[in-house]
Amino acid sequence: MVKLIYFAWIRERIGKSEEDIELPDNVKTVGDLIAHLKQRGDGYEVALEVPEVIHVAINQEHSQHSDIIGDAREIALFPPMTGG
Amino acid sequence: MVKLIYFAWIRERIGKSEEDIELPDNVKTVGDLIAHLKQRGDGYEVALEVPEVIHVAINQEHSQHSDIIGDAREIALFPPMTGG
Amino acid sequence: MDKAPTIRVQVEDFDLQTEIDALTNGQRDIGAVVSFTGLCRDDKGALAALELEHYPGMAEAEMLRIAQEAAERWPLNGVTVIHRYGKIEPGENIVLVVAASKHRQAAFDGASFMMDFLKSKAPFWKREIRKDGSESAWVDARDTDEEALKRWR
Amino acid sequence: MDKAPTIRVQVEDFDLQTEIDALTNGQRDIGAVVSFTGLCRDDKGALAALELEHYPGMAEAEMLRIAQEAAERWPLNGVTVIHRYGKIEPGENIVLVVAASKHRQAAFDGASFMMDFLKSKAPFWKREIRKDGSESAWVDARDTDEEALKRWR
Repeated sequence: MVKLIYFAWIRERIGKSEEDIELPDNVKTVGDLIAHLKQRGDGYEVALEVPEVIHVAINQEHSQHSDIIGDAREIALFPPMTGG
Repeated sequence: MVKLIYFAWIRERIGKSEEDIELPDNVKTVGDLIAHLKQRGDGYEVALEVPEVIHVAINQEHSQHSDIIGDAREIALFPPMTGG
Repeated sequence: MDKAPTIRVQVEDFDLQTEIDALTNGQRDIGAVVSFTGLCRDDKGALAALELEHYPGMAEAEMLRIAQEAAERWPLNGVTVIHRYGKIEPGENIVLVVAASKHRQAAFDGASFMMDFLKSKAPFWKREIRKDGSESAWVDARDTDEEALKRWR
Repeated sequence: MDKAPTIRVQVEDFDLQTEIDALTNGQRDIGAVVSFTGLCRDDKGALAALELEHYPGMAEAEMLRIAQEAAERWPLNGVTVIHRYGKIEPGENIVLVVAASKHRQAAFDGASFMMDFLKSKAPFWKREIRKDGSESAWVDARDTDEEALKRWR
């Protein structure tokens, strides 16, 4: 089980701020995870439509789409940051 | 008559903070003025020993040694600045 | 860096002189302190407020990583990074970065570096709440912010 | 620049937040404020105080010229330049420069430019008063300060 957390318009489009899911064996990388989530329904499809703008943090550290998820406890998906 | 003002170690070596002097006709430029002052006594000689480090302001604006003095009312001589 | 970075994510406003005093207090070898304050701006007169969302935990962790990276690159005596969240009105403070050093160039570079990275790497998102009650919109990231990172490579 | 520069030469200390509030107050289009504070530093533990001498009249005039030059080079909403004189002890403030702008780069550049020029062009001179009572010495100008001006040409 891994905890997924969503922020900003990704959270709004998916319609929830977090959830626990079981990752299928074929989901190895961050990119695999995004592709997998897009199949979970319309909200996910719209939220993750353009994978290039989806930022992902594994255990609260920025990750690349090519990174291996491994035994992550917490994965967050969010749009480009606009703080500061 | 022009008012001369001295600062920092130039003031200390000359031994006064300001004075009014009459400029001879042959003193045209800032460089001429420095050469002229060096003849006024030991304090001046020591204060102005190295003309390259003497900064001069005419009417409270930075000047070059080649600048013409003209009808300046106030000329200040000081070492390199160390504010900020 | 002698002093651990001060990192805070908070709703409350901050007072710059208080933060700088806390940073420099007791140190006699600090000659230069550079601060950056980011404020809520309203160019067109249409903005009621910004609503700032953040990722608790990661926000602080990322701010600390950025502060430590700055302290590795420049000889800094101390740094402070504070980011507010919640509703912030035009003219109010959003973010504060302070860098203290012996000399001015390290303080300027350290503060500028931290701001560039905060903009693109700290997990905060801004939404505009408009005066006319129209639907609020998420603020788009600016390409120039990504560009700004390149000069630090 | 909408607002006239604030230029002050004074014995008293200053409060950074008060100065920034005065600068930004009432303006809703300022997004970035960069401040530089220069402090009296004592690396070797031998300094009792600095004594700062200045050229009254020209100091203010030169600080204003530098502020105006910065406002011509960058889109600044306002600037503040304050320089203290008299006796200043280690850890105390000497100089403050603040630049406000819409975006951060102009504020950083404007503040950095003003500091570089203040260092080499504002008529102030520092003398060190030592703890052991030995004869006080005028502080030498640093070549690096002259060098720093070159990057703004």
